[in-house]
Amino acid sequence: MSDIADLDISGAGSRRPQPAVMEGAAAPLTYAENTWCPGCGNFGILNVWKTLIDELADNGVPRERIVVVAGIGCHAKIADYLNLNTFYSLHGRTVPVATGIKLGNPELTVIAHAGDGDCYGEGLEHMLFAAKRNIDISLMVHDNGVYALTTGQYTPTSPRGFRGKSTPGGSAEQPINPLELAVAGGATFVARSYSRGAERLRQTMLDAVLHRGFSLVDILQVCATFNNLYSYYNERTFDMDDNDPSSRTDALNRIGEWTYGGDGRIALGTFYRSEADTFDGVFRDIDRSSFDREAAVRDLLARRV
Amino acid sequence: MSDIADLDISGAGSRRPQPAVMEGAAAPLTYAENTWCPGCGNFGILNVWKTLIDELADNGVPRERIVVVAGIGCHAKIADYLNLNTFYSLHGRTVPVATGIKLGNPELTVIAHAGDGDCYGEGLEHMLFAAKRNIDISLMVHDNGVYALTTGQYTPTSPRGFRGKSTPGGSAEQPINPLELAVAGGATFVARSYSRGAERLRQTMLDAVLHRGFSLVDILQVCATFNNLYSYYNERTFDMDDNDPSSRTDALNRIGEWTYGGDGRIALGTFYRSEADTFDGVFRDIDRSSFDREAAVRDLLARRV
Amino acid sequence: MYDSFSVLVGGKAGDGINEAGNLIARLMNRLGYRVYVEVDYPSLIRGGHNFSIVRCAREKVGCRTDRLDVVMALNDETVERHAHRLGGAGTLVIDTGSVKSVTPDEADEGDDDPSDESRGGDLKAGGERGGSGQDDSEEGDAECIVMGVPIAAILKELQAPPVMRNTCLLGTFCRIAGISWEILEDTIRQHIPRSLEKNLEVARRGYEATRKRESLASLDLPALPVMNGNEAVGLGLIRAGCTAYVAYPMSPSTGLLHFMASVADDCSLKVVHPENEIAVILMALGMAYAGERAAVGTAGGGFCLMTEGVSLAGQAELPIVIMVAQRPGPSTGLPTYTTQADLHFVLNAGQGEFPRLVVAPGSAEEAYYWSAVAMGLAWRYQTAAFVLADKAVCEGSYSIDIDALPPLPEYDVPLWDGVSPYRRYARPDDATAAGTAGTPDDMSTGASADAASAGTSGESADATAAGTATAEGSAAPSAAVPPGVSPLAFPPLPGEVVKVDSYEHDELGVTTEDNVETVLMQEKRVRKWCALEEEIDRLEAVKVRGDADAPTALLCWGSNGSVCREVADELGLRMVQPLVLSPFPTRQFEEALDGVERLICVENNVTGQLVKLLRLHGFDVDDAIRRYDGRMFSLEELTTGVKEVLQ
Amino acid sequence: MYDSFSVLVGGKAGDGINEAGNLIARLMNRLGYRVYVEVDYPSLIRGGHNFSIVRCAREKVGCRTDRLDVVMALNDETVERHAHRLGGAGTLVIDTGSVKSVTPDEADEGDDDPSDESRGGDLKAGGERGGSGQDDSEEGDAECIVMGVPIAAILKELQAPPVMRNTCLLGTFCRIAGISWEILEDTIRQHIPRSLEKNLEVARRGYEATRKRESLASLDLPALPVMNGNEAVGLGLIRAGCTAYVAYPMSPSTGLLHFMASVADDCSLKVVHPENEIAVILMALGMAYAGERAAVGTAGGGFCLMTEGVSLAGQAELPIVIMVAQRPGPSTGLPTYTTQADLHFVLNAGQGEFPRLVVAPGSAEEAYYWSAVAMGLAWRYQTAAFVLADKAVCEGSYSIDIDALPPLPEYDVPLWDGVSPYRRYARPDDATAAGTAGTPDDMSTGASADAASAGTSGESADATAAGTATAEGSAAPSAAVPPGVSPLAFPPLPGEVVKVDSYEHDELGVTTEDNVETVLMQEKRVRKWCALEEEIDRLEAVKVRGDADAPTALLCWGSNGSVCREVADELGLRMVQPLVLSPFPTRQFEEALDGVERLICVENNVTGQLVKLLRLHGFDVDDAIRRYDGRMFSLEELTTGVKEVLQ
Ligand SMILES: Cc1ncc(C[n+]2csc(CCOP(=O)(O)OP(=O)(O)O)c2C)c(N)n1
Ligand SMILES: Cc1ncc(C[n+]2csc(CCOP(=O)(O)OP(=O)(O)O)c2C)c(N)n1
Ligand code: SF4
Ligand code: SF4
Ligand SMILES: [Mg+2]
Ligand SMILES: [Mg+2]
Repeated sequence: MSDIADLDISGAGSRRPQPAVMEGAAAPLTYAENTWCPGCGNFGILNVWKTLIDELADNGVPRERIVVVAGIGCHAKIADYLNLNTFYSLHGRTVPVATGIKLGNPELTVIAHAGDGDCYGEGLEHMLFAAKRNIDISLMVHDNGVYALTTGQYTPTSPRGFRGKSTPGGSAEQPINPLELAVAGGATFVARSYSRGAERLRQTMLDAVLHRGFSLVDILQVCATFNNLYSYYNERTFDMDDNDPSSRTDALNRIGEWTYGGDGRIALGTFYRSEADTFDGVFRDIDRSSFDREAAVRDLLARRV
Repeated sequence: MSDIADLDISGAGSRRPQPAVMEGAAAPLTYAENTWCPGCGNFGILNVWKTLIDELADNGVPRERIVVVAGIGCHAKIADYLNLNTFYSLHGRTVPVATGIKLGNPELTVIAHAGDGDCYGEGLEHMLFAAKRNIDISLMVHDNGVYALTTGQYTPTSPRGFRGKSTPGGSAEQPINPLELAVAGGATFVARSYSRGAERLRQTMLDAVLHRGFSLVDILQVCATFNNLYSYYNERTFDMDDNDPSSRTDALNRIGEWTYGGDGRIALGTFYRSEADTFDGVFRDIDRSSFDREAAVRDLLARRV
Repeated sequence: MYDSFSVLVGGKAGDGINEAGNLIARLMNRLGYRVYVEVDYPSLIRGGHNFSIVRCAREKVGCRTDRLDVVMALNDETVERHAHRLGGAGTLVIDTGSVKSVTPDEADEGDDDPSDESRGGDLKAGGERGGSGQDDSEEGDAECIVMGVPIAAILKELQAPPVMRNTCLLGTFCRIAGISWEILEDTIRQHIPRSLEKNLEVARRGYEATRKRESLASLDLPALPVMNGNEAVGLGLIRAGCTAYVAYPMSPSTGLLHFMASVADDCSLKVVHPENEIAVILMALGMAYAGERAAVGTAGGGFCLMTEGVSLAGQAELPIVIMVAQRPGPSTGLPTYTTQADLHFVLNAGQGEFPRLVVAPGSAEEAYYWSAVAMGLAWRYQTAAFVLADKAVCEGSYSIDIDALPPLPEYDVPLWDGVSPYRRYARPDDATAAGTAGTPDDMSTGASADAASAGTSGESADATAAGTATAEGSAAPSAAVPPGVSPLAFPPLPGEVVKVDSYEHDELGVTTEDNVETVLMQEKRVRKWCALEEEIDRLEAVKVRGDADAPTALLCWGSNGSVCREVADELGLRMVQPLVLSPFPTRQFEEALDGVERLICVENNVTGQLVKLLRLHGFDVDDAIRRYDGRMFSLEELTTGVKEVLQ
Repeated sequence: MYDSFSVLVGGKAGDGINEAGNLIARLMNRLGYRVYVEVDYPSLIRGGHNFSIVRCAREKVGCRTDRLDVVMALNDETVERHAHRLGGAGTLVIDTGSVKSVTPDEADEGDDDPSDESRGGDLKAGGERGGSGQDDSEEGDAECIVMGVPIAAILKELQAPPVMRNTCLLGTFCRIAGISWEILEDTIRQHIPRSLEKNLEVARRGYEATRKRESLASLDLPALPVMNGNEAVGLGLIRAGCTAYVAYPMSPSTGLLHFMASVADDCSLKVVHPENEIAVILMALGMAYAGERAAVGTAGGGFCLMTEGVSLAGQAELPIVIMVAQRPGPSTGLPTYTTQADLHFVLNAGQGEFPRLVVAPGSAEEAYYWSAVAMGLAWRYQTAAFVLADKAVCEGSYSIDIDALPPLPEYDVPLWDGVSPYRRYARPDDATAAGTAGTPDDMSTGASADAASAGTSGESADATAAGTATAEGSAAPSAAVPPGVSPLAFPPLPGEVVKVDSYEHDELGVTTEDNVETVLMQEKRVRKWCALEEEIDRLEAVKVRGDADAPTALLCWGSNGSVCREVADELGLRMVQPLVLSPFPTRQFEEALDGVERLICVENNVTGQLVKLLRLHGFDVDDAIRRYDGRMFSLEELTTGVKEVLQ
């Protein structure tokens, strides 16, 4: 008798659900039913992916080399929808997972989709360490200023006074500026985009993915249900065309113009971009072809006689 | 029969060790034997405390209102040594503990002593959220650029190339600049000091503790055993006297002059200081004197009929 | 005895199904019925199939029936999945604007005579139409009456917002159930006070769109509050002195955070939602150090991040209440469904050995009572106390009657006398304990070779470890300082210091690595644990219902309490439900099983976690009935299952 | 049989006591002795009392004796605490520069004749001088010979750095032990190659400062490597294909990180030390997804932070090896001491139910072997495998002979065939399994009422769950795909996708909340678990030593394996040690206990964690001997303890 579960667990096979049929390897999306709310900004991001796959292929990244990592939240459903390699991970932990995948196989192109609660809240430290290491992954943050999947609480980028279900009297905290933190942390590519405006978003995401090193794109993604900021963003956003992304000072100044709340104008585009060694580079040279484990073990033992 | 431990656990009383005798309530230190290495920079910090206690009393903070929180590491032994209220907490978690104490009783003056591995590594996110909230606690980081108690590995402020036991070939990562991160995160008091130079350190620690809001003092604390930087620091440190701590831009510029490694000169003193609402302020007004729990429960129930 | 009436409201996520169910429940409640609402929804905000089942009865109930009396469908999927559960006399109400798969039966509007007048106050017993799954659509269409309400058209005509769909549904329901307009109006006045006139207008149109099918009479029972388990936990905590609640949202515990935040001002509560669960528990422990009675709540993955804090509470002897709301795992699993698969994780979480209390309530009433007990005992024993809930309890709504509960025990917190030098970890009872047994020499190393046999004969541990306090204060045991417990004090304390420490420490709270001191502190913690074991024996830690003398017993924990009680009543069995799972109430459990020849354990997990816990305490189970698809047992499913086992 | 010779080196933290002990061990090793080194030090870098006990014997040993032959004291505390353990013929060596409490006996230097010539190759048995604690100073001074070496003066004179103190000590030891200068020189050449000439000079002065007291002859046994458990775990992992090690430092697991980092270049290892333990396990799981064989290591508090990742490994079916090194808790506890108090935490960590392997090695050899097995099985079954170690094993040094071990099993990893569409969570065996038993209708809800009785009769679970694979491939069982296991593949995979998911998911890895799919996946994981249970039965999962027919058995796990074996040999008892704790090797354990009338369980914890595990699997223990002060049992202590129990 097995001690594990004193049950007969073998009878279910005949009721096995038929797996839904995939449209084929070339389709951008799986059969998974999309359950985002009508008007959700996540659609804008998903739509960009449909063209991004081919564009990446044109830029030397065939789709089988792409790996998408997602956290947990509304944003993260993108992992189910994309017909790509995906790792649907934990709330707050996209970055270490993406880092591990890149270190495991530096030939992969690893893109993490995270939520603002996810990646600026639960696991903020990981983003800063990815920046510090300049690991060659891209982080796309679906920044909707709310914990959407848990039905509406303030996040680190919600403005002071935000009335969520955990702060019915209004949040007492100032929002963080994730872009400033990323630059301070050492990120080599820092941009902001908007879930509306496919062309702009596509270009920024493409640039971020092709950038060698850690890249962050803070995407103002509107949550239509719990934090509908379309008109706020529509009024305030504009495309930067006069900035110098190679200047850290310039970048910090532009980043400081809008602090995730209040009345400033909201610049979109790439604030900062620089070149530096990547952490995954350290592991690129490892060649195991001639490595004999038995011999290595005996050799290490011999040194300890 | 008890199911908990099927043992007789009652026989030890007679071998009960005699507790060491305290020197009395006024002594700054407990009976705990000091086990820091000769030459350790932690002594400098502990020594400041001996006078700080009285100075704080002079400034309206009687010693019984002081609570010191420590992480885990060499630095943290200060909790055993100080004859004050202390909470010797977990590695990386001084900040949430200190925050909780302050929220629990806003009349207490809460000071966290953390290590660089502790608070810039294991639990970096907490420091940034303390800054964001501007919770009125002070964070003293014993920044020795090494995990000392675990016998010498690189930390977030170790320079690239640092050969610790986990990076025998040299660390591949750039150090963070914790002061820049703190300012970016919203801290309202940011300073750097040095474990040598008691008067300077005393003044900075005093200012930090008396500051209303979150304050960070990054203390260059030399680990004599695993990272002896005395001569490096002695050559490079100087007291700032020309900076404007009320200017965020000025602060960031000065903070950027030395990036935890390399040949820059190292400014000591207070880089940044501003006033803002504190998070603990939200809870100051709670008055429970007339609160009748039974009545409150019945009232809440009545609303749900 | 459990004759009941069941209404299902189904639609898409985002349709407000949950609220509709709750409104119906409140209405039935006003008629004196006892209600239970089960909510079933996937982890998404819009789309996907949601439904709420409201069951009403004369007696308190806590599970759904498969057999339904009314189904209110806001989408085709509801019809497809649930209509076949209606009996011939049942009513299917469809929103004609969104349901296309069926059409309303010929409506002779105005005919208000129900076909079955006898129904009022004399509900049909469920259970005739057993079935294996609530969304099993194989039984073919039911032959029931279909009624249509053009909700969208009504709202449009009245220029009412979409949220008023529920008001319309409520009106429709009242007419069908034969509930008077006055009662409906009253309910709306209390529970939907905003835009009252408009709501009444919408309700009226819903009311008028259908006709009477039943005559649910008012019962002569007082109306009870309806509350879900999350809210009841909050209420119990507040009652027992909770002053702070700290949490990070996570299904199915989020409702407790929302509840506490919503009542914070009224209840002098400090409610904080920090950056993550690590911060949650450490902030709460910081608060406890400062003297605040803090609680936290979370679910599986969030609890993982709290385990280091749990162990800290054990070593530092800081009181804290932790609600863990179970949802199916592993990992993210099924966030909005139910399970009972985290029992052993909670029992063993955190490194090292230290006392912990684990209570597992199975209804809103039990959630209230046992959460209050958890808070009291966490503080009396200065350690972690868990309220181990499951989604079914947290998000199920129950009629709650706190006056039917035994009076809440008032637990003293041993406080410092203010005189002797303060030592946070004083062991005043070392000397007492030393008199009893054991040789000093064994104990100096913590090796207790000779005590070992005592362990198996099982006498001395009891007599010594837990015995000291009761001997001194047996009249009012909870007023004496329990063995192993050090008196508490909080800063500021002029002339004294309060030191807590995560390292092993001496009585003052200064770190030590001394072997004798270590042994003494390990034993101090075990002494507290044994005292806690004694303490819980003074409560009804094991509940026995049904036929208390029956030789066959259904055994369960948590949310299965209600369904098992009902099945036991129906089949003449005994029902045994431990409410406290750690320290395990061995004596009471033994008593509860007295005369039992066959023990059937009902659980929502695959490996049999209660079975394993019992084996650990020397009890064997004969049969097991388990479900592990994230759904609760219905009354009929469990009845059938038990009958099969008994055949 | 276990006649042995014990040397203690003691001094302050920072004196290099650990290294001194290791050098002596290596030297003895060259003479053909089997050695064991126990290190005892507090959690601080300087100051505080450290000591190392080197025990040498003809047979492999793994515990200290209380009785010492030579004590080498670098401070007064060493004399005070340990000198009384010396027999009359023992030698106390003091550094005359730092030890002031005793003075050397009149030294007739140059007299090289030991008082006890017979000693060489015929060591005295330890155990005559039982005692209760290694730092118990009550027995008064021993009457031994005291010899002085002016270490500081020697170093100063030769202008040698302070680290050469150890070389000086080594020289002194050799002379006392009667070991020839040639062997000493040889050892120094290999192990202290830097500043060789200076070291030899210093050693020579240490050698000449004392005189011969013993004549430890060379044995005609081959010299074996000496390794601590941490290193042996690393070696086993590397042997079994480990390509990445990720860790955050934490005693007592830090040594494994240092070892892996030091051999990374030679062994094509990716060694990463990230920001915290959460990042550690998630990076490792990311690596596993990409095809790297990753391992991680930690201790109590760090493991707490990994539990969410453990559960993720369970749901996502990602392979990972986790070394958990036990140290006394709760919380920070005693970081540098030993315990066995995290067993149930590790067995149950992480929400939900999923397979896990837990092995508990008790020596360097076992650490090597079982870490390799853990890596193999983690990958074969795509789940978390734990190496549950304790400080005594991790930091104790042992003679290791991998050729004396059974050959390492080579575990196949079921890989995708490259042909059929790739589904990360394919369940090819659903159909097979379905044929065996159970009605579809029960299973559609996961309610298995009728299967319940099978659980207690205990037949069908075995036959079905674990039976499918062996039926197909019984000749070479480990080559077939085990039940519940889906073939692995890694990106890039042209034309296919690899999806892993922390939610419940379908075969492709797309999230589902469907109840049938949930049941199937829960059962898939249980099937893997049962198959793993079969798999471990093919190994020597329960070790029996001592007198295998004796009716009295000592039962233990982890580091107590060695001391129990020795006591069993000495007292004519049986010794039983389960090496695998999950899935529990019930069959082998039953066999191991065949004929046992009295079972005595020896553990380093207070609540009896192995006793509880056994109870869970239906076994009862008669007596328990426990130690919970953070220290190991010495041979004499345990012998006395067992004798007392047996009286
Ligand atoms: C450790 C942990 N804590 C909490 C949760 C519950 N949870 C799931 S999604 C979510 C919020 C997601 O917010 P965000 O990251 O902003 O994503 P969004 O839904 O807004 O896209 C939370 C708190 C979880 N899954 N894991
Ligand atoms: C969760 C956890 N991980 C790891 C450790 C082990 N640990 C104890 S101290 C320490 C390093 C301390 O370094 P730092 O914070 O820089 O303090 P220092 O010793 O340098 O003062 C570590 C990693 C721990 N106690 N808890
Ligand atoms: S809740 Fe908000 S973020 Fe989530 S799907 Fe709906 S609109 Fe999008
Ligand atoms: S190891 Fe370094 S930080 Fe620690 S006590 Fe010694 S000198 Fe100080
Ligand atoms: Mg969000
Ligand atoms: Mg440090």
